[in-house]
Amino acid sequence: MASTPLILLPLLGLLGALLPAIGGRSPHVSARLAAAVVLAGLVMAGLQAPAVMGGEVLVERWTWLPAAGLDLSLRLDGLGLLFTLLIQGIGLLIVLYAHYYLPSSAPQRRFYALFLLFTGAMQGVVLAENLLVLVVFWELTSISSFLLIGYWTLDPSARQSARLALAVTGAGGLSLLGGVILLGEVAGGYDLTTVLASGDAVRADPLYPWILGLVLGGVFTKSAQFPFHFWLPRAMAAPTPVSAFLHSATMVKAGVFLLARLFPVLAGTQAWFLSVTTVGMVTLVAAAFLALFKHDLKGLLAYSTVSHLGLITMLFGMGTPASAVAGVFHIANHAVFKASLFMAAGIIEHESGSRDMRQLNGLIKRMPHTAVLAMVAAGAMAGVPLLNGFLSKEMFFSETLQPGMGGTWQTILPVAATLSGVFAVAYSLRFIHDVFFNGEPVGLPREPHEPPRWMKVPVELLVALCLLVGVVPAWTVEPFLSAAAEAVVPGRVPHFDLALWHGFTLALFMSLVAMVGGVTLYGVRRFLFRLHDRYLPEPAVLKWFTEVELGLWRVARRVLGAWENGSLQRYMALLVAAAVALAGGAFLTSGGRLAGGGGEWPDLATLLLALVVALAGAATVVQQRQRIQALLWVGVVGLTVSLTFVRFAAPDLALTMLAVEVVSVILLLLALYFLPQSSPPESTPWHRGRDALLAGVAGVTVGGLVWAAQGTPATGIGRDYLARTVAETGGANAVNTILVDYRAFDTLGEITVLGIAALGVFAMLRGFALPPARELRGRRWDPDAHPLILATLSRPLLPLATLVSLYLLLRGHNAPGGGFVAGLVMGVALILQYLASGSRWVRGRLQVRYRVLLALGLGLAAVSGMVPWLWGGAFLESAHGEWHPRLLGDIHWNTTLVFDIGVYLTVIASVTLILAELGRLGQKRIGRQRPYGSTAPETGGKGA
Amino acid sequence: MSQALILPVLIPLVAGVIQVPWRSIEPQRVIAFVALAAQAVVAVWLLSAAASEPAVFRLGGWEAPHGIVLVGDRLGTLMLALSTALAAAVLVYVVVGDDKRGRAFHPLFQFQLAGLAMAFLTGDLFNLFVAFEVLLIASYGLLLHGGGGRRHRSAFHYVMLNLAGSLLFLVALGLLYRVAGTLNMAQLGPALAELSGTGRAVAEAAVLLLVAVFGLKAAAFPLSVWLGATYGAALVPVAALFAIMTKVGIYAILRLDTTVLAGLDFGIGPVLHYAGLATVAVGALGTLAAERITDVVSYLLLVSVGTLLLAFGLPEAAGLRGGLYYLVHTTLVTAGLYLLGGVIARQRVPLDDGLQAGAPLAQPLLLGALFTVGAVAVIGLPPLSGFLGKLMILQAPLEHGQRLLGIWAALLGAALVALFVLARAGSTLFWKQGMPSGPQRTAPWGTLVPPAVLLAASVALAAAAGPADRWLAAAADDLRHSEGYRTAVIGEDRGGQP
Amino acid sequence: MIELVVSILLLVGAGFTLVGSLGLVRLPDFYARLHGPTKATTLGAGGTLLASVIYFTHHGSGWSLHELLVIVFLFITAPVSAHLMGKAMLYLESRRR
Amino acid sequence: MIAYAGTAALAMLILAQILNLVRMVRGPSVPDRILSLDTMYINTISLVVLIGVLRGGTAFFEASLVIALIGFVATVGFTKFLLRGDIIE
Amino acid sequence: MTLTVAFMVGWLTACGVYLLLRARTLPVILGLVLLSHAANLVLFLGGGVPAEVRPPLVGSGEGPMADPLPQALVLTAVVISFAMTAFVLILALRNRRSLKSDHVDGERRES
Amino acid sequence: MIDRSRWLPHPVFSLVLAVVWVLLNNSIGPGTIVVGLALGLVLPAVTTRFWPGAPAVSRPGAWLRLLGRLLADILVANLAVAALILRPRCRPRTALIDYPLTVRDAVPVTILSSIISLTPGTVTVDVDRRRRQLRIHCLDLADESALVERIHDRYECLLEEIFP
Ligand code: NA
Ligand code: NA
Repeated sequence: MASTPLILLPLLGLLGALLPAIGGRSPHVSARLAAAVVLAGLVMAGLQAPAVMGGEVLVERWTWLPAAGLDLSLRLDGLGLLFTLLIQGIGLLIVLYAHYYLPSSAPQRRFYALFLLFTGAMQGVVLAENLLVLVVFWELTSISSFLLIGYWTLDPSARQSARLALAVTGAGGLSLLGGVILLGEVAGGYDLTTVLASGDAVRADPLYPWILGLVLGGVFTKSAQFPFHFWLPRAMAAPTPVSAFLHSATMVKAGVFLLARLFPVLAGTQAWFLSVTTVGMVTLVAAAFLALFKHDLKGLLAYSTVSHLGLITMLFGMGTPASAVAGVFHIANHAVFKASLFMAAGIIEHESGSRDMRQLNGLIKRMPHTAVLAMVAAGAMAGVPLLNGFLSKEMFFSETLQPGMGGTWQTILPVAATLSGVFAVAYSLRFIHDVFFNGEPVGLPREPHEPPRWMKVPVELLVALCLLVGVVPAWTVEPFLSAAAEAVVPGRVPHFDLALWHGFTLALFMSLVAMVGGVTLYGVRRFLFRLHDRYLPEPAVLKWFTEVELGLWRVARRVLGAWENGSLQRYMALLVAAAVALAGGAFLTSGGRLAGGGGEWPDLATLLLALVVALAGAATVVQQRQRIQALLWVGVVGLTVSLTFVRFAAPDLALTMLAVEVVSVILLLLALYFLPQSSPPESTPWHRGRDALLAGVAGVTVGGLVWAAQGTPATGIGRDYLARTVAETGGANAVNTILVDYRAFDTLGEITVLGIAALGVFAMLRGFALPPARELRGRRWDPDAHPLILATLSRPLLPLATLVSLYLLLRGHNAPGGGFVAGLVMGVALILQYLASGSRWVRGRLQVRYRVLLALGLGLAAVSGMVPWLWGGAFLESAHGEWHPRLLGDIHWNTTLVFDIGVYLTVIASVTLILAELGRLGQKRIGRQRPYGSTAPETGGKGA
Repeated sequence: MSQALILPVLIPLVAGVIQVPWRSIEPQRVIAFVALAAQAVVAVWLLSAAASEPAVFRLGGWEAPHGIVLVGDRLGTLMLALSTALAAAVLVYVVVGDDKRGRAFHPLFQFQLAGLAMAFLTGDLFNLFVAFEVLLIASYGLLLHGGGGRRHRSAFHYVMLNLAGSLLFLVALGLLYRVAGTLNMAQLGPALAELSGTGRAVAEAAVLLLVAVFGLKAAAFPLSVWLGATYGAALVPVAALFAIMTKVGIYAILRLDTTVLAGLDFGIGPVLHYAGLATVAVGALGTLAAERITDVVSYLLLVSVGTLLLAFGLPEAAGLRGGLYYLVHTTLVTAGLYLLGGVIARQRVPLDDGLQAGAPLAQPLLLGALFTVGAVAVIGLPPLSGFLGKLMILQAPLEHGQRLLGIWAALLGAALVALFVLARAGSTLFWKQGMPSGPQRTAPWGTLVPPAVLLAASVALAAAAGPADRWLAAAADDLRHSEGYRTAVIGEDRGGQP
Repeated sequence: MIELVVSILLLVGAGFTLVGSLGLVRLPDFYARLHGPTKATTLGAGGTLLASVIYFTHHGSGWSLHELLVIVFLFITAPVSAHLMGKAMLYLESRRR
Repeated sequence: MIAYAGTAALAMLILAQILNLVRMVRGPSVPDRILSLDTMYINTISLVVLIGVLRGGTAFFEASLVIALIGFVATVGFTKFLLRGDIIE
Repeated sequence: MTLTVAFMVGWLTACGVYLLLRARTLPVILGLVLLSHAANLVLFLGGGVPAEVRPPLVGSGEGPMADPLPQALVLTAVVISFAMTAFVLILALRNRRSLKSDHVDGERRES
Repeated sequence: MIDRSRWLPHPVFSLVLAVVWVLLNNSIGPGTIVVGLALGLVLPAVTTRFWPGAPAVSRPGAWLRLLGRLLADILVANLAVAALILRPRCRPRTALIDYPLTVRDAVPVTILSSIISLTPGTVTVDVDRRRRQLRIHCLDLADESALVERIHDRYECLLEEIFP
């Protein structure tokens, strides 16, 4: 049984990442912390190994998001164990290696933190039992590898390569997510146990092609299969330890790992065979061919990696149990020799300052130890006997010869395999010959010599492993491989023989051909290089990528700019059109009929009102460019609408509308002083026509809906109030009792809006100065700023209006009136004083801070609502009753009066604040001359 | 106790009123923090209380539908808690200094919170209109905070569009009242169910008019045109607070679709679906086109709006459930990213948040880590909340198989675009250097903690996804079976007949 | 009797109002037209309001005199507007010259 | 009798409003239009009071009171705009 | 009767929308004013348009009274519209200064 | 000692306000009167800063005579003007005349010009306080000096009496 929870393995990396990040500034400490974390992982894996190799599958489960079928469940089986050992083992060596590789100036904390993060993510991928969990870790590897590839942040190609890698693998990850969701849906769950058991159902499902396509989208991008291979060579911009890790045991192996994982479920169909094998084969051959021409050491290794991934993919594609086992075997072998090769390349670069094989020559004399190591590893890569690469390659060759593929495949596959072998031998030979022999170095930045002792240790260990596996496979790799194979082809593990010598088989012959062909090809390399340079120049992938980035940005900006063009007219038209289309469309499609009810003829007054509204509305539109006249017409409309409320028995509304009209007129006139007096004719007839059409449609829609609605019986709950208001609130004016009793909360919100508007206006106008409209500047105004008659008569109106407003306030509960209209009347009376005598005059006499009054009013309204709490009542609950004092007669009291007083004060304060602040705007000077010459000193309300 | 439902409206309202007369900013800040602390306590309390059954408070003691009721069901209190959390983060961020860049920030902020609480808790459609106006007028003020021409232009557009939208709201309410006879949300459903013929057609028109109005608030296509410029022009903390503003529109649509229209075949699902698709597309386009990191966030916000519309436009319960989870996620993360953008901008003085190579940041590792977390969350990459939310939404249409292709294409495509753009943005902001490093100012803690906490919330939401989803599933269940809401508001005996 | 008085007052009020508005249309220049509203104000509104006083005093409970206030307010405010409108025209003409 | 007289009066007042509107349309000067609006306001008082008498209710008394008291402020605003531009100085 | 009021509302809507689509701030705001009249009327008409109806003042006479609820709602809406108009008007003034134009987008010079 | 000018600056106006309050309420209950008087006391005191130096008002007899004359003139003049408007060919002899003032205080000048405007046929269009004259527009002027004399005799004299 598992002694330690599996979850610790990925968590070690993910959370361990924090250790180097916060663990001191010293790179030594960071490196040691990182090494400790990886070592702990390796030890844990080692402890689990016996059980797993004994055939156990360790599964462990934490619930996470059951609704999505996402349990944090992990499994450790043979495949997982093999990968875990590769990840943690090679990881440990990488840490050691990186400690010597990274210059002390490099941000090492970041390196180790990201490295551990990546390790944890990769570990999660290989341990995932739940496929969604696999996707989770899969994407984490994309993110952390992005950060690792971009490690040399100041190098533009590093940044671009990182983005390219993320874009490709990220897209693949999304594709994989889709595939996994479908797979889980078809299989009835996301746990591998479930999924693996339902292979037949999955393959028979109509969704199978979708699943396969989407999953392969993830696999091919991650494992750099054609045509998504281009990101991998560019990812060589990463520090070499990163490349050594990402492109040997991890990251790119995630893709082929998934092929192995889902092999029992998805493999075995024609679609699988065709797609996977073909892609793998093309990748195998093409990348091997291209690898030969890379002058960059890491470039050669990168294309070689792509090619080997193609090989593995192809193996899985062939779909037989034996080929799958060979695939798994080659995954392990490739990881070992490729990691050591990358490290060797890193050592060479580290010591010589170059990776260019045209500069690097004859290094065997300068770093013989390293040279031997590299040569052995390269031999493994070429498939030289006695090295691990030979074994799996032999298996591969023999698999391509298996009968049962049918038809032309029987020829194509072995030919392609052999061809790739030829190229592999050639580029491996180049890696050896072109670097360590081939004359003397050319213009190296540094004189190369052997690296520090411990930097070579990781390479030595890996090369030793190549040899051990290559020579005594049965004692070393076989148990792991069988355990892994059991996971990949459960119950169908074929007999495989890891012996070095199978006799003179066709596969051996293919190996021989590859050897000879490879040597020959390398011999004529100069000719081939010339051909390659002429006909196959290196594609400038990064340049294209940045151009795509830039182009996308440009196109997007243009399209977005055309859509969101910053024109309010466009936006308004969209709003109106959307509303009309939705409402009108809904009405028409749900069978609404325009039949506005009874044949009641309109009376004269109503007809007249409609007529006036029509005329005034039209006149406003027609004269909208002459603004003062438009204001007058709007005034007519307002008056007419008020009269409509009179006609249809809404005294409170009529009253309020009339008062609001007056305030609005003053407001608009105050503003007009600062705005152009007329609008320029700027819209074309076409625009006007379009707008008129839209307006007409909007009018017809709203009017039509109103008419249709009027044809239905009126069943509103509103009439209930009429029966209840007197008994329940003591008020006879149902409109007012709704406002201050039943729906006082609306009113509270409404005065809050008014208060905020006033506050906003106040905030906007503070410290703001504006010159008058250009047409009005320098005009000779009438010298009489405060006409005598107006000033004299307006003053006694103030107490009179106060009286009226108090009357309206107090009577509101029973008759038309109430706090709002009372406040408006009072506000207008105050504004009249400003109009008649000027703001300086009024401010000298009225020491009211409107903001305080505003707060007082709002506060009073809110607090009056809270008072009922004192006796356990509800917020805004009211009480009312009769009071019979001896002399004064009957007094009907109602607590809502306090609320209404709050409304009253708020309205006074807001209206006056808004208008008075706006009125002061004209007095703030921005260096303009006196507005009316120098005459009439005695009327100097202005200026002075 | 149901009276507590009024507190989330009342506390900020009173706090704002008390703040109005103060001239100096310190007392305003103190009041703001005290009020917000109280608000947070109440919000958490209401949230926990909502787990049993919807709390109902009858204002003034008046029974619905004649009086206004506040209803604290799971959805409402969740939105309340969300807005409070956002407000807390923004408040901490803003007192470092942004609140002094204009007048009356604090009262407007409080009034905004009052309006939000009112909108989330009210059970009356007209009261919802009033709440919208309260929060809109406050938002207009906040939007202008800091001044400047760009801010003024976009604010004018925003205000004008919303004013027009409010008028449409009134038209819809008038029509609805005319044919259904009530504006109480619990009562409207049964009343609408009784309609037929022209009355029903008018009601459908009114409902879709409401969808248009709410869609404007939510920035649903094609009424999304205002969002980029408006949020881009707003001061960073204001934009962060506004992350909840689009959600008000979404909330209203959801409320309408579930509480009011539950069980009726008023099909607004297709409208939401197609609007959602287009919104995601425009959002993705905008993300690609963005030139500043806050613009990227704004358009990602648009993508999230589209995603929510897609989720809520699905007939499946799973869509609602996943959508709710995604709603919580996107609100917190978007706000966190806005604030983070603000912190980054402060360290890149001449360029601010422009996506050009600048001087190295003062705190590259910390900000870079936060940015990565935020990016992962907002793109919807695992293992953070964005992934889990999208996962549930992707799975949702599998049940019936309707609209699957559109939703998958939109969500996966938008994630790819976001990944692409944010990788570029992060690489430019944190890696690329185009200027020598100047005098470096590290960010004050007050500006760092809010984005960090908001982004950490994504981690927490992901870690606690199971319990969170169970709670949200219950909320979704409430919404799909609105009898509980109706019974709580208008009582069983009256059977919801007006 | 009361009904007759009310009816006559109503007709007189409306009649003078109509005449005022007719003047507004018929009279040849602005200043002349300015006299119209004073007609509506004085006898027009006055007549109607008096009718209302009598009507509601008769039909309601006790005296209804509050319509007199409307007349008073109109007598205070109407001359102000008339004066200001005339002044505005005067000014516009002086500016045009 | 009142009903007949009232209806006749109503017709006359409506006609008066139409005539006011004619002046509003014809202008020609801005003061003419202000005058027209002012007259409409004053005629509205009569109209409102008349409706009160016809309907037998005093519900519209407050409306007529408010027009009489503050209706002229709109006219003051318009004329001050013509005279001074800045109506609050 | 219903057609007449529906016409009123529709006409006001059309005029309002047309002005709303203009390019200068003041006409647009005037459009908003007209539209708000239309919206208020629609809300008001939620109570129906019976030809003979009394104000909703209980005990003021006989005969059917108007539905008071839409009236109360319109009152609230009127106040809110006023507040919004004031706000947006002053915002328009600020725009004119900061954008040097009264164009709604602040781009073109004023004539 | 109570400073009467502070607590009761305008006793007549206070009374007027009380009457207005009673009229507004349209009822003569004791409560209404008490409240009316209270408001009549409070409002002028509160708003007194808005009308500094308002002249003392006395002579109720003169006031009543003025009011009577005004109402009578309105009636007569209205008929005359109506006839003018209704005449088929509407060609009135309009004229602008200057009226020399003898009263000088703001309040009597205002009252006089209001009276002139209220009586049909004449409108005060401008007040020139420096030259102490009113500008009056006449709808149908026969004799300028007669009109000036009439206005002076019927109204301005009484005003001089009221506001000495
Ligand atoms: Na006159
Ligand atoms: Na006269």
